[in-house]
Amino acid sequence: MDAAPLLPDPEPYRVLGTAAADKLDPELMRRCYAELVRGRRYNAQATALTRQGRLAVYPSTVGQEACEIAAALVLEDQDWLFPSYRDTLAAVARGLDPVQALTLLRGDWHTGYDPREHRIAPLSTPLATQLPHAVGLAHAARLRGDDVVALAMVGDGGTSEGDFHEALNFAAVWQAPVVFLVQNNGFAISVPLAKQTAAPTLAHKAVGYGMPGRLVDGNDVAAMHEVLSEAVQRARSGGGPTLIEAITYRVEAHTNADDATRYRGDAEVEAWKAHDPVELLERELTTRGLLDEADIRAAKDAAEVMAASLRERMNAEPVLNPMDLFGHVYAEQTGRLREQAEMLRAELEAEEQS
Amino acid sequence: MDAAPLLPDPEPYRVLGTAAADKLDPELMRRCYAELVRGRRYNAQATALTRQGRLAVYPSTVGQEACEIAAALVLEDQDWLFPSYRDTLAAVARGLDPVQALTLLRGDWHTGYDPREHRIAPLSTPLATQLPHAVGLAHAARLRGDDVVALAMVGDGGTSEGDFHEALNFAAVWQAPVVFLVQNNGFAISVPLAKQTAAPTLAHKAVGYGMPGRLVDGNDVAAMHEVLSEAVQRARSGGGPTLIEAITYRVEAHTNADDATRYRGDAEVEAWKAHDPVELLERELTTRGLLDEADIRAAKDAAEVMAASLRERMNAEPVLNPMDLFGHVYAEQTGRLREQAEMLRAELEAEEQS
Amino acid sequence: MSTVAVKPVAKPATMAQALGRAMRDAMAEDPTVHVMGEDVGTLGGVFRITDGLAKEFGDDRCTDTPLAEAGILGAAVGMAMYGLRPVVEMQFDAFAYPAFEQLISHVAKMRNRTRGAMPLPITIRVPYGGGIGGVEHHSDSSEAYYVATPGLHVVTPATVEDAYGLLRASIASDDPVVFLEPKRLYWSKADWNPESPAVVPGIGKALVRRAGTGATLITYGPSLPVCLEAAEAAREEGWDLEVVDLRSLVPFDEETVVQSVRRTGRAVVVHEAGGFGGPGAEIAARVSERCFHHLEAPVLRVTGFDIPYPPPMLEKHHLPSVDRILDTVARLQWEN
Amino acid sequence: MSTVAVKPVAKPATMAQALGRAMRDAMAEDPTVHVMGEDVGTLGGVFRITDGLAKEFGDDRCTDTPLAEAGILGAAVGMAMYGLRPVVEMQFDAFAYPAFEQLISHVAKMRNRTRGAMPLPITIRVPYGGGIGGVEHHSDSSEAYYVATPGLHVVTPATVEDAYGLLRASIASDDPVVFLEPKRLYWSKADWNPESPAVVPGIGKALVRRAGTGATLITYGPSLPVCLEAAEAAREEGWDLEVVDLRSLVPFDEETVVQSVRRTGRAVVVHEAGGFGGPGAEIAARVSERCFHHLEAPVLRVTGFDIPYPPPMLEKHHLPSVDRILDTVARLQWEN
Ligand SMILES: Cc1ncc(C[n+]2csc(CCOP(=O)(O)OP(=O)(O)O)c2C)c(N)n1
Ligand SMILES: Cc1ncc(C[n+]2csc(CCOP(=O)(O)OP(=O)(O)O)c2C)c(N)n1
Ligand SMILES: [Mg+2]
Ligand SMILES: [Mg+2]
Repeated sequence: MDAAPLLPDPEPYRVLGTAAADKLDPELMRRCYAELVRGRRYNAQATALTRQGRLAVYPSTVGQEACEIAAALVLEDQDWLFPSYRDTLAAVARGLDPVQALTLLRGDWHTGYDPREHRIAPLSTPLATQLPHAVGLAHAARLRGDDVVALAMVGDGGTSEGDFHEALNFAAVWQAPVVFLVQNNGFAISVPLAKQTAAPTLAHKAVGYGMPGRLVDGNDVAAMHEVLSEAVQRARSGGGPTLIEAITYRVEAHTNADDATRYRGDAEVEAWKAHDPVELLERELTTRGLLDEADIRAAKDAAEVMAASLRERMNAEPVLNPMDLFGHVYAEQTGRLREQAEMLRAELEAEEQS
Repeated sequence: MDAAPLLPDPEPYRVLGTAAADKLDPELMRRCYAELVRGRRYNAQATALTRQGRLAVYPSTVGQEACEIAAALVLEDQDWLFPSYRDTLAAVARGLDPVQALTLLRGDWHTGYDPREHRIAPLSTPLATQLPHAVGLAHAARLRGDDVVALAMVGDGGTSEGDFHEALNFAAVWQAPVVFLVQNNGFAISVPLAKQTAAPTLAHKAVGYGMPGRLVDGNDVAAMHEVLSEAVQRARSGGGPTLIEAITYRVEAHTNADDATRYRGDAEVEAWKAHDPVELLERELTTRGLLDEADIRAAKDAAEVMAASLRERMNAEPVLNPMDLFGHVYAEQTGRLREQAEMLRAELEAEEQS
Repeated sequence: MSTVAVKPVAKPATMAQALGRAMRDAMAEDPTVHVMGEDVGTLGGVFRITDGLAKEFGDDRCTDTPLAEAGILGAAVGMAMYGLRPVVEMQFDAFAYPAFEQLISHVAKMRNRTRGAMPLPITIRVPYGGGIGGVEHHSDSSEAYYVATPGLHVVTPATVEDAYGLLRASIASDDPVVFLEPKRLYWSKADWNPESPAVVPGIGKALVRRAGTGATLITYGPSLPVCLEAAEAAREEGWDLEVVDLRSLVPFDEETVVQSVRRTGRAVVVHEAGGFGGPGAEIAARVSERCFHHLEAPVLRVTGFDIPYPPPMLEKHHLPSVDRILDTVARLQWEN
Repeated sequence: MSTVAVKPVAKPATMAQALGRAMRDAMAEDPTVHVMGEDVGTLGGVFRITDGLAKEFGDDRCTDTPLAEAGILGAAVGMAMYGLRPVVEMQFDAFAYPAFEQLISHVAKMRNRTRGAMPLPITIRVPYGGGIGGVEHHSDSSEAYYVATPGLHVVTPATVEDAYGLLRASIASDDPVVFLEPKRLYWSKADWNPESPAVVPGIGKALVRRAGTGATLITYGPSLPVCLEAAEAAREEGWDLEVVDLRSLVPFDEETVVQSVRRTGRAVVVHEAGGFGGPGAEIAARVSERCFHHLEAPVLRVTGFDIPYPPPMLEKHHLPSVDRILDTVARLQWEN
């Protein structure tokens, strides 16, 4: 190895509020802003749907929208996104219909969309297990000579899993075109980062695999976009994988079923609210005259339209066919499954007749 | 974290042949020498036993004796050793009867000794799985206020397993008194290090866990002893875990069943033979007048005594009681096991009578 | 000295409370008992089973670990090697799978491979089964894997009292126990006296929960209430059903089951786990063998389908229901 | 044009050779077939099954991976998502356990959770079983775990011809297949023509390997030769045994088995895996159910004991033997 990787940034990389913001691309930033506003609204709507019993569970990304949005925006159409269970917003920002993104969480079928059509892998509930998938897919695309980058998302807690380690190692050995984005939101359910790792930063883990590691302010969408773009670009041009740690914060509870007051105080949450990704960008852009009242209103309106449509469509009771339980276990049904399907069919018919 | 760990040594740490050798402890080095000679002889004898069908399989540590010996010598009586499947020599150097160390490999019972009596965990065949055990044991001892350090051994290939990652992370978070010794012998069976990792060194992996990492010449027993002692001392005094990478070489095939010519050339092997751990020490000590012909002879003689005893005792056919198959599955036999034991007993009796 | 002892009385308690109490009492009695897992400390676990333990016994006795199940179980192995009695919580059934190698290759085998020198008294608590609307990977009935692994005990309570008694017995066991907690019964209630809880002397005894003469329902864990309800409903059809609660799958209390079926002459095994290669297969095979000359009809099974666990909106079709049990009982060749 | 075609003839070949040939032919036919695992490249695998593939197809088609089974299978999942057809080698049975979470939570479920949009045509080759003097963790018969996991096919050949045919069919399958290779049959030989190898149209068909009328031995993989030998020996005792080779455990060819047992009226299931909760439980349960009125005696099982795999010096006592099969056949109530 002649290009021994360096230790990552000592401080999270920032753009907003620094001199680097002079070089912001106004168009891109306005797009980011609109997406952030939409993302925030999406989070609010989804949480509201849990209260109305329309979603079984929702892990919110309030406070983490800059990471979710940036992850979606840096990818080309042919690239793949590998979201964790929390990252429905990234999928939505990539263009997926919010209803499809939330299908799983509403108690409907496990994956609400065709992963191949959208190049979005199924939301991964078993933590970190999606990371080797991203590596394998990126590697396969490279072997086939296709221009495809995979971006895989994982939480700070997920970095403790063996699959994280194995995936990063495979990626580095294979020089696979993959970008690993760790959203360090401070907690794995109730467990704070200090109980999760003794490393100086999670980005330092890159060193042990021989890949570059970057530390970024996860609430700074400009910084996120820049660092992710660089990594995607490096992957695309044959430079191999990158590990990026985004420092952010989970402003709401783990999910609607969680009670965050059991393990953290309000002061911490309030401090992070003062470093809000939407406000950070809004302040920067308005100060620089790149965003006016009309833009803000337009973003809000578009978000409301999305929310209204989502609300309305989620209020419709989904119609599932119980017989579908047997339709996709195998390409061809086994004898045993046919028998079980017959039993259920008979039961359903009997029910109907009674 | 204020004490951010540094990148490990850029070059493997060496003592023999350097100015640092001026400060060698002659007694300790003579002991090391005797153990190295004994270890080499042990390897030769074990390999010979495979040829005679007295051992089912033997993974040799020829060329790696300095690592094996040093690992055993740096531990206090109350400390624990967690060997991998290859590390029977470390167990023998710790004082275990070679016959007991080889029981598993001869096809006899899985563990030839009482781990608690010797504070040597069972030889671990599933790679890297012994590492979390070492962490848990060290942690438990610390919780109980006992002065116990655990030293866990693993190969370069084993560092790719998820268990390696999880164990190092737990150790660092818990500040457990454990030392991880990676013997980088260049190969995992046929797979060379370059296909195993893209890291600058395996010691660099320490960075990602927030623990010190050291890179050592694994064929330099003085360097190994010093670096391991420091790490054991740090663990003992509450300073937490250390990762040590010993650069060494597997001079023989993976096991007697392996054909190393399929994946490597003679030149590489010859080059490493010129950097032999026994010769390195012998040269240093004789040059310095710390070892004379009589010492060398004494070491050889002691090794021959060990080998002769081992050979003789391994030639005796072990007597196993088939009924023991049912004796230790549970503290108390289940009904089903009693039934199966009865069946076997009847079969054995019938056999005897016929 | 002269205070009058107030005899505590039985009050309604949930299975969740009884499980927590079992750990608390075990920890109070035995300083080597350590609870560990994801979120078991400050939060008290996602199901609140370990609520209060970290407060009462400190973080070193009830420990929030890093998020890595193989690491958790592997560390527990090391702790047990040193003489502690770890009680490990796996957050959900499917999240125990990363620890599978540690479980099969070490936990289950350690006593045997050291010929008794190194037993591992580890209790592995696994919330299992469906019926709570959990999204995928949160409702697996994974008992077949554990049952097929010699060296493990597999225990599962179905009542509040058993939750306490069996968990105490499991923690006290010198062998590793996979303790399967039927998560949809966590909030089931019964009158229970936490101050003089029933002691279960050991694991491995099934119980006849309902006596009957016409057929035996053999079940465990989350399916026990369903079977009891089915047995009640069956009275209307003129069937008098016996219900056996296995309580532990390993050891399997074959005698209690065989005696029951020899008496009734008919048997149905009921569980949520998939049928093919599920625990019911062993039970049915063994009952068929040992009750061969007493059976009036083949031993039948009512199980989950042989499919990945369904989405919440369809799970009711998958789970053994009273109707499905009755339909199956009806097929027991009563005309003969 | 005028050369006379030399018809290749059958020559003795080992199962190991047939397996290697199956991969070679599949790779030659289909560029999406990729072989991967520990030591499968330069070395050709510790059993030499993949010998020559890296040389013929390059390192990218036959790849030595880092040493991490979850990573291997996880990467294969990603490759399959992209349209490749990975053939993964797990070095030994017990070393497949680290990949268990990937197998259960992803490989087995992916088609179902995406409602058919994302099938995973992955073949996972696992050398399994004992009889070769392997030290601990090298001789597990782990099929019970796979059999109890909906979404997986579980295939295991017992002959040289089937090794080729079933592996080709498995690689061609659009579903994940756990392909269990009976390692002690790797060096078994048969006359076999590699130039016109028998094609197995699909997986899921059992074969009657020996016709008989008195009782049916139901078996698979490493136990087939033992059963055939037992059937020969049984002639002396006056028993005419039929032997059914399942060839695939999932799908389970129930019809072939049931037809045989209905004809013979007696059945013994034979496998190396432990009995309790093993695959034989399902077979025995199902045969008992469906052949209820045809059975002259209970369905019996001859299996490995319910213990961790024994040390090599004791394994002969553990493995189903001809004598143990005959003893069991003798218990089939012939007097009736
Ligand atoms: C393998 C596995 N173990 C445990 C869980 C249960 N679980 C769900 S989310 C979660 C915490 C995840 O924390 P982190 O990785 O930081 O992601 P975040 O929730 O903060 O986005 C846990 C323990 C799981 N889903 N998968
Ligand atoms: C979990 C696991 N996977 C695979 C194997 C098979 N195996 C035995 S030794 C070995 C190579 C080990 O290489 P390394 O860790 O470098 O140790 P070394 O043999 O060089 O001492 C492999 C793959 C195993 N024992 N355990
Ligand atoms: Mg987090
Ligand atoms: Mg090595």
